[in-house]
Amino acid sequence: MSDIHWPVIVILLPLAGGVACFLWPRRSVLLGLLTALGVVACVAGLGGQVVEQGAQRYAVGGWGAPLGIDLYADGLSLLMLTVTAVVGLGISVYSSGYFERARYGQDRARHFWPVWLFLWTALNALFLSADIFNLYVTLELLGLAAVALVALAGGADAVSGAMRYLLVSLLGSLFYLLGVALLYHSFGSVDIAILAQRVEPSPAVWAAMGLMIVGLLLKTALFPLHFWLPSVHASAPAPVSALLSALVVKASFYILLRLWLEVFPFANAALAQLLGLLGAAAVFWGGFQALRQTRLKMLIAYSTVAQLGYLFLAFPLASITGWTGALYMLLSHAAAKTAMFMAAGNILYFGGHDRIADLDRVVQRLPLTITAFALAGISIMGLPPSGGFIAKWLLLETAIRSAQWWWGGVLILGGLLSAAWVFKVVGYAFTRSEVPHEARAVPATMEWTALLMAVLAILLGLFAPWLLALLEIGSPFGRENAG
Amino acid sequence: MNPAFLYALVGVGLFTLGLYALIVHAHLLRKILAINVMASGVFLVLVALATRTQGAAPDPVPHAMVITGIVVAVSATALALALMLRVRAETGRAELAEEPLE
Amino acid sequence: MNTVLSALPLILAPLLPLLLAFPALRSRLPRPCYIALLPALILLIVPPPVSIDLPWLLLGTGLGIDDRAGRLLLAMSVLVWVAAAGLLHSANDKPADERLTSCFLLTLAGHLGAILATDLVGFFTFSVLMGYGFYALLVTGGDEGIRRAARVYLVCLILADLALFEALLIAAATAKDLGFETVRQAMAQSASPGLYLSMVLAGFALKAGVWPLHFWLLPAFRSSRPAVALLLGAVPVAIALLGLVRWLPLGEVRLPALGLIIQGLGVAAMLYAILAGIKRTPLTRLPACAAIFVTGLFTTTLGAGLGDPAAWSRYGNLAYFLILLLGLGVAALVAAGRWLQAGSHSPAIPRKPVDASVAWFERWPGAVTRWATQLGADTLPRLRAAWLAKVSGCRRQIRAWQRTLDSGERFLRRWAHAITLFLLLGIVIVFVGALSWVW
Amino acid sequence: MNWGATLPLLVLASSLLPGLVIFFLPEERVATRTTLNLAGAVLKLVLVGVMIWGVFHGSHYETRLPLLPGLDLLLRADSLSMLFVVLSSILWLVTTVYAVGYLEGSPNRSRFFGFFSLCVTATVGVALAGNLVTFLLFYELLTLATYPLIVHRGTDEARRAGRTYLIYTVAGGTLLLLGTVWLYTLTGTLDFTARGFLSGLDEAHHAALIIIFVLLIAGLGVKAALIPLHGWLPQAMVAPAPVSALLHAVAVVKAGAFGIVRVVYDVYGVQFSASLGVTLPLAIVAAATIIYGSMRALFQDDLKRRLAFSTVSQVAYIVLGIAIAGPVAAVGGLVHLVHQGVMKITLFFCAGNLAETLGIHKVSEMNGVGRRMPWTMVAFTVAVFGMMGAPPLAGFISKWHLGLGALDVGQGWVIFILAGSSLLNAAYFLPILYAAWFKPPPDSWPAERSFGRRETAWALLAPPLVTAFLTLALGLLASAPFGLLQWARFITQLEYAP
Repeated sequence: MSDIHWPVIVILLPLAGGVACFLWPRRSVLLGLLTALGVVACVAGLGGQVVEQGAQRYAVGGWGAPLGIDLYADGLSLLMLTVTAVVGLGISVYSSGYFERARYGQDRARHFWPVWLFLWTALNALFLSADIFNLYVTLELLGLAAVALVALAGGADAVSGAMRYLLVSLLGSLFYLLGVALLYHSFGSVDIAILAQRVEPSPAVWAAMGLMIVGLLLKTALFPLHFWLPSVHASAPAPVSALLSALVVKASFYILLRLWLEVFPFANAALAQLLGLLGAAAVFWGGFQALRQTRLKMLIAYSTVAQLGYLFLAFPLASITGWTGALYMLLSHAAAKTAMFMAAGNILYFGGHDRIADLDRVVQRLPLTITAFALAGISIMGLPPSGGFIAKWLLLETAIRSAQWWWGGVLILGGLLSAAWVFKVVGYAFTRSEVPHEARAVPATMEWTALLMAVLAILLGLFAPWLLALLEIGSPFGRENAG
Repeated sequence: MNPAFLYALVGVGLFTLGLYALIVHAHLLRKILAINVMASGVFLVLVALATRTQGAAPDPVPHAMVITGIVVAVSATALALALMLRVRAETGRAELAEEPLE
Repeated sequence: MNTVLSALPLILAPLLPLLLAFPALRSRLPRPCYIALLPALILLIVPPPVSIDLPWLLLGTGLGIDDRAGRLLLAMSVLVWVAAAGLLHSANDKPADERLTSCFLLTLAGHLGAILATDLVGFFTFSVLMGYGFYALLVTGGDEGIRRAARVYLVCLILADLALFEALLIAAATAKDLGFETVRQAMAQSASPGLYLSMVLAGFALKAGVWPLHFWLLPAFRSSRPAVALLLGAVPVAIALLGLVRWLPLGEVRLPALGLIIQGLGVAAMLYAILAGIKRTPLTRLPACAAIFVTGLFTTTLGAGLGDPAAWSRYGNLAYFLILLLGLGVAALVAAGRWLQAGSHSPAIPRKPVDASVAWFERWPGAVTRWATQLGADTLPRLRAAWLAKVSGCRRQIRAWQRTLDSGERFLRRWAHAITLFLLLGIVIVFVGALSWVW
Repeated sequence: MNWGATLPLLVLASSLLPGLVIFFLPEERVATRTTLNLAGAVLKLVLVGVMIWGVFHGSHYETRLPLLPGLDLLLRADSLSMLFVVLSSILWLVTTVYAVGYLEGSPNRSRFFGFFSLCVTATVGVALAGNLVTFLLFYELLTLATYPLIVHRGTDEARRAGRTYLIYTVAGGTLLLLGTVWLYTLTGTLDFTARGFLSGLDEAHHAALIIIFVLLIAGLGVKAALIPLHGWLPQAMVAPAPVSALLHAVAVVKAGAFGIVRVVYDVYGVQFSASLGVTLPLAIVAAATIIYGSMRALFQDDLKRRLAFSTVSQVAYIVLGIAIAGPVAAVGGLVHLVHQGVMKITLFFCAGNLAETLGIHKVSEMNGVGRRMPWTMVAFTVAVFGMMGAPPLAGFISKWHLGLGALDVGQGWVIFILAGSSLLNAAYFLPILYAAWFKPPPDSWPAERSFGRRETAWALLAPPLVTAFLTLALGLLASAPFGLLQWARFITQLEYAP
């Protein structure tokens, strides 16, 4: 087992699946699901390898670092791959129900599967890339696939959203690429490991850092660059929204994290504080806006803005616990937000609208869905026992340990804000409404997938030591002496 | 101040110009063009900075990058144009409407 | 075997009436009121001393009857209760009332228990039971006048129980257990028995209706049914006086000043009773005046005892005698009054509503309630309202903030602005970087 | 896995699993649901019995699950937790019977009983929690499980109450979290230890410890309804009667009070908290709550609201007993934890019976109700006298120890608080009794339901009678060997023995 080239397989398998779906559209659902299962198995295989042998570096075609393409898998990559695999599997199952029905015609279903598998390919490649140019390519691929998926919903909103998203995405990538150019010029390599050895502060590096960070922040939709996110996430089809919120925005955060940790270790504290401050602003802004929304999907999208803010609180804290906390937040948010968008999708599917004020008639006939929403909400609020709680705990602990308690305050208040909007929605499950409502039955797969994803978000709170040990492989955050 | 650096500065200039156009123009076609201009700027910078030391042969790797970049940019432009047509078909205008705040 | 046999009536004396108080348990019994008295009657003929320890009960308590005084008291009680039971349902105008019987039996249980108790907690427990039972007995089927009296009695009762509870706590904190004798010793040796003494005095004075706290006694006598009036002396008043004797460290302490004050009060009470008795003499008033008079006499004795331990050890038994006298005398007077009145159909009870005849000091229970009502109902919500007003101010502010947020979001939605603002930063970095790189 | 590690989990599972199954039961399968409920409740009682037996014979029941590196989820049966576990499992059984009778024929019962079981699971979890983070977990779970119960009726009023409840409790939970994390960063451990684990800490941290104490107590005080954090409790009265009973007697309010006991005893340690100077302010807050709650109760015409304010007042006794910082008062506080539960649940059961049988919701409608429903009102009367602290009922034992304990450590002012509270208790409870027993009944009741010869359904009548009997028994048999009082003394000895 140990000599199988899992990293390559993990990238090639969804690609092959995507091509197959493209070639045999009639079988696309079956092919897609099989591919999803296969990818999960392969990621598990890679995981086994990494756990046994430590961080893996794999030179594609045997060319090696400076010239060829290297793939690198350590705990961080593995964790991202795992999240992608699990969420991806969930979304695949969900989509098999979602796109099968009359509303989204055979046509759309045919388009969905290949594009989604390409997107998965891009994600896997991104998390395994060991050099910054490769990261650019995969990021761009990811962006294009995501845009295509958003446009899939059809209608003015979705298409405009997709267009907006495309422009923003390209813009961000170009910023990033400019930074890559400057870095390459300075140090003659794009390999992260080599850069990490050679890099030293110089104006060019500062410039590159500024450009890359700006580009990535734009893609990660950190406040105030989040302006594009809510409408895009709200107008896309439900599984796509889930995908965007759970995985796509996280990809650019992952790149940012890698660069920050390895290429720009000298980044000064002021910048970190600035990022933290923006994160805090995002938490409040997103939270308040979420509370004020009248439509469910917009609300969830704004909550994504807020949750992304949490991730940036780790920058000023800058210690292993802090990073782990942010990563854990990322994990649990991925699971929880997937569940939430799926739940919202079910509600839309069932009732044909997602106006919060008229939710009661719908949600009371979809108990599993509202349960999924509530469970996911628990994780988002950071109540125990959930992944969100573990993340909040770790971040809070770091904040207090490093005597920067105000970041802890942000966490706490942000949690209260999310509690407010979660219960605003969940409260409708308990009203008395006897108005009959035209409804379409929701396929059981859709309801159960949403519920399972939500349960996963909760269970993340109980398996933290195991996942944290996984994250330590190859010590992506350095040894404990920074914090 | 060598020519390579000059090229690089021009590239940055193109990038900025493109950014300005992207922001200022409402019409989608202009926006797409602006993005393309920006991309060209970046590629110019990449190519120009390939000469790392005075007089030596330029490094080939950035050129390979540029080629990759161009491929990406072409496909992105294609997608963008297709989307623009869809936007026009759906809204009747090739512009992004300002969304009402709900 | 003998102890078991003697302990059985001891336990049953309060327990049987308690059980029979449940209507279901006595529905098949003929004359439950008399049956309930049987164990007490048996107890009278069991040779002394009889006692039983119940360490598992409550805080550890016991029952017993050891001295002659206790026996006499028990005998007096049985006599009075038999008489009352006879009168209870003979009232010509009322069918047998189940509730009345229940209250009667509850009070009986408390009464017998209090006499038999060997420690403070037991005494307290039973006297509380007796107190509330008697309140119910008073109020059942009574008219407005009796209800008013009962209300005052109730307030006195609650206050008295509170005071006694405090006294009990102090005693428990001072003495190692709560037997009457132990507490008496401990209190005599205690450095500061003042609080204990005043609590006990106040508590039992309220319960007994000692002058000037007698205001519920008069209307109670005036308008309650004969059976209840018969019990008035023997039940609440006599037991309260008994409590004084049992709880106070009499014969152990010397407190001349306190003794003198109490003696003064006693004398004043006697004077009041004589004057009241002479001045207006409807026959129903006579027992009340007699009760007040005997209580005054008792108080005087008590004061003397507190002032001079030697005197108490000599004349202490007088106090028991007075209690007996009170119980029997009041009962006899009521019975006599009833016999005398038997012919005249009108009870001639002036059914006055609450009026000026109620002295100011009699109105204080109502005043306290009113005051508390105002304090709670007006002040607290008003505070809250003031606070809420502040909060709603905050709310307005929050709304203003939200509007600001909205416009901010709208501003950002014009993404041109957002990018320009923010990405200019990037450009500046690029140029600054590039330029400094040239240098 | 050995028995000692499994039993605490089983105790939790005995209500969790039936709860989860019940969620998926169709509405009309009443028999299955009731069987599941009762089976779970009885099974839990049996398991708890086994546990007590084991604890008494020196067995250790401890389950550890790693939560984070260096931090475990810990379930542990110690003497203090057993106190609360026993209370909740007994009262759960009673309340289940009552709830089955109360909700007969109403909609959404599967949902109700599902959350009901979750609620008890959380309560038992709170009781068994062996460290602060586990406590926090179940404490929050309790918040979440009770919210659906409060809004169960789905009216606007219920939703408002639910919202208020959430605002208070979620904020409280947050404070608790903050305090917990802070504490963890200072000590690196959160396991409850008799006499606390903080006294060894450096002097320099004492200021921080005081702030943490305030945070923790504020977080717990929300559920324990200490003023000024009590606002949610009277509003939560819109919930169905069994929920109110559970809320007030067993679950929410008690969890808060129990948490305060835990924090003072097993986190800080009484001596250490006293030396930090935090117990006296806590005692003052508790005393103020006692008086304030009673004062507010005086003027509520709504019966359940009156009872709610009475809870505010009574629960503070527990806190007061702990905060007086003396062994005897502590016994009083601990036994009151149980006593208040038993008495208050009786009152709420009776209030529910009145509402369900006669449609009576207000005190002013209760005239002569004692004649129509004598057994219910007997139970009510017993509980009322218990609340007032009349001997020989349970409340007397609590008050007795509280007062004695206060004198013991030279805090005489407390007995005046107790006296004032008793007085107010009498003032707001006795008029009810007077009206019920001595005023003539009206010609017709607001909404009467007929139950044949009985005054109401058996399932509604038996629970209050059982708990009223318990009220009496707990008072009468307080000093019996293996009685509650012994147990509480044993707990306090752990804390105070030299």
